[in-house]
Amino acid sequence: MNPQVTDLLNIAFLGFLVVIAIAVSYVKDLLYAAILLGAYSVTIALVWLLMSAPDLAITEAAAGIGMTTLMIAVISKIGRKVE
Amino acid sequence: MGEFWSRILQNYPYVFALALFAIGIYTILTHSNLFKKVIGINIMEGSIYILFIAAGNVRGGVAPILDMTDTTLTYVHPLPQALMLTGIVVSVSVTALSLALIMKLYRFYGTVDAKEIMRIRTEVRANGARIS
Amino acid sequence: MTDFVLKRMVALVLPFVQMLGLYVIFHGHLSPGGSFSGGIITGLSLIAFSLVFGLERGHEKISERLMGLIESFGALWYGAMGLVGVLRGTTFLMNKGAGVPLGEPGRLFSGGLILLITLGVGLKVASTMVTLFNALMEEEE
Amino acid sequence: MALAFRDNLAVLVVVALLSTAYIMPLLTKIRRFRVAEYFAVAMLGLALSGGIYLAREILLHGTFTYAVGGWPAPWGIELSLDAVSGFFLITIGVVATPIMLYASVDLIKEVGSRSRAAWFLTLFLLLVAALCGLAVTGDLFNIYVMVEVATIASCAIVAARNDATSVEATFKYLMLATIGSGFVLLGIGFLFVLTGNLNMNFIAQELSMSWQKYPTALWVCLSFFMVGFGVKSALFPLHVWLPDAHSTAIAPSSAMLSSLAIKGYIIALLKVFYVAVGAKIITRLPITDILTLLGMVAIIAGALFALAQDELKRRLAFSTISQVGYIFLGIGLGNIHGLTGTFMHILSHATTKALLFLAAGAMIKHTGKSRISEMAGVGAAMPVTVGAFAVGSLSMIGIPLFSGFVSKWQLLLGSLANGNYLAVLVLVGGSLLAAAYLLPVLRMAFFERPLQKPVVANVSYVQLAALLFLVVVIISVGVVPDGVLQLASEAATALLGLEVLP
Repeated sequence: MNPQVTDLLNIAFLGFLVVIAIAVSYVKDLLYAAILLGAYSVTIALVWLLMSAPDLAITEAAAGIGMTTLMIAVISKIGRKVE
Repeated sequence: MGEFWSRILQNYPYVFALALFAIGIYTILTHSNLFKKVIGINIMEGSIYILFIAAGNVRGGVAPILDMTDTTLTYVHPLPQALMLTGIVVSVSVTALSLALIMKLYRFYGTVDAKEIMRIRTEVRANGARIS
Repeated sequence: MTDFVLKRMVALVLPFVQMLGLYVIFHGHLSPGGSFSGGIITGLSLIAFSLVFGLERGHEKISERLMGLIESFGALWYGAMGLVGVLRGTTFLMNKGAGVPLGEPGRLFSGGLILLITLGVGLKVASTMVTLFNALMEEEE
Repeated sequence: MALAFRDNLAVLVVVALLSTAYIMPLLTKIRRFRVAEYFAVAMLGLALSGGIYLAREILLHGTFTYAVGGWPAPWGIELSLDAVSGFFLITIGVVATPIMLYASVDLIKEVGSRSRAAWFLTLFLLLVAALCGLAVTGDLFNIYVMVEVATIASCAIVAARNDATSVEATFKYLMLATIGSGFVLLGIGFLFVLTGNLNMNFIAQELSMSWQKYPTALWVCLSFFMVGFGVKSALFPLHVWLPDAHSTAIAPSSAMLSSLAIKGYIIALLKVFYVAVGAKIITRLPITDILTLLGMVAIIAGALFALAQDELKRRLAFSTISQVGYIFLGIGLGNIHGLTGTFMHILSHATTKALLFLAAGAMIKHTGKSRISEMAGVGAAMPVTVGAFAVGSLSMIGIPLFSGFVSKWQLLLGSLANGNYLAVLVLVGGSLLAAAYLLPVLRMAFFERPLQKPVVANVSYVQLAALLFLVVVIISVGVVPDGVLQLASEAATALLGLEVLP
């Protein structure tokens, strides 16, 4: 891919990461927060795909989904809403 | 545009990485909900991984998988990638441990809010009883 | 959970997910991925089974005792593979220098000990994920 | 090429401990629990003898390196075995073996269930293995991995008691420790970006040529390391997790954490500062002065906090903060005596604090009283245990003929050599404060007349043997310090570079 295009996509994804990270503070529902973490992981995986690290991209995607699953398991026990 | 800003623009991944690091630490330190603290840890560690990978990245380089047929390729630095693989493993285990601890705390206190836990603990201590 | 569609879909998809996990584990030395990511994918497929069909049926498939055994085995296997080099008079984790046949680059059965180590670690990661999930989902002790 | 036994020994120690850790769940399922515990003790003893053998080889034949997997230094992971590794391996062995022996007596009753006891054994051995790894590694990222393993293992063994307060303390510890490791990883990233290497010797070469080009970046990077390892090793303003974590855990866990886990992070800090960055650069930056200052503040503040505690284990936990101050003071002094004192204090504080926590654990458990003001008459009821506590107290204060004196004397010499008279004052004041917070315990136990005689169960002989082992180590290091002192000063010279010999 053209390096300029890669850079632009990279900036877009990194900006999206910042948006997600800020959004975590504002959501009141823990389930949403866990799903935001999943989105964070997948976006990082995309960033790494653009930075030529496919190995890491696979691992981060798998690990992020794994962590989100574990978190959802916990949320199913402790309840969703933060009062 | 000044020289400073052009340098910042060239090294944009580091800027984002440090911003994410700050947001992560802010999330850990300011939220009283233990669950969000764990998410903050993941945000913080993800930012450090971005920093490492960006340090090993070469513009126009290809992934470090050996291609025997083409010797002209420029590979990106494989070392940071191998290291961050380990880093991801570590962050998964930290997350798992903290989730297990959250479950235990929920069993003991019935809440996952740090302030609430603190309140219950001081109340119980004032009454001189022990928490089961 | 009694959702018919969910159960059918999971039953349909799971074998392929497990296949993907094993593929990623086995091709760790050739293509992106490896023991950790493949292990997580395999473990997640087992977790998905427990999530949809219930913990009891999950335990029926693989007991917790077996999971514990696999977990210890994976870690010990790594140590044993590392010691091959020491026993052959070279350093820990030595591969080619310890006289292990490396095979042809690019083929599945190449890289000497790497494939074996990856297999052990993949098993360990998969079983650890399942153990973690079970520990989190368990009712009161 | 055939390698000698001693080359493989370092990696064998770590691998043997890791394998033992993972054999534990199997062994506790098949055999009686005692078998697993004594197997663990035997493996720790083997690790100790391996450490002593390695230290002897290093003293006789000089330092050597070991390339894991046969990949040479800039590409592969390199273990570099010098006097520092030998010294810390011996410290780990000397302290971990008696703690495991002490824990073996009634572990299942302490932690509540058989499976949890099995996991305690696993995590304990993982922690020891990670600390051994920290001692021998020469690779920056390997340090990070070992630090993380040690952190997770130590968090988990704090939670082993599984009651509300200890789990809460563990969570706090885990959060702060993870922030700490985030900073450490950021620092490693900075060093990697600056030098393009992760092997510490290569980083040192690279930096010695080029550090003047970007002093600010180096300065920022070192402060990241200082904050990261400072949180983990409870340097004074960053210590908030320690009192809760160390005082709520079961006695063997507290002894292990206070005496060894913290020291592992300090060894890592020493390696990063003095091996990777190099003594020449470090002593020129103001970071050593900051460390000295923080160390002095920690000595006084930790001791004052300790004075205010009535709960015995909390007082000991705050005392750890004060003693960590001594170690950082020595690191900051940056001369041969200061660093020798640092190493000696790592050993003497490890043995002494392990002894104190184990003895306190026995006292609390067998009398059922955790407050110092309730301890009247305990001394007459359990003379050997309280006697061991007395030996620990005297060593902690720094009375001659005990190991604490040797280390504090070296630190004193180091401060005088730097002309830092404030540090001399603080050292003496710290000792006086240590006397002020430890001697009342003994006065209460031995000389106060109790209202009613405390009912005391007998301490088991195995636990007494563990305590006496530590007492013998403390006194023998205090009376004949020559061998250990030589090893410590060798380690200090290795860190400072050879031309700084006295």
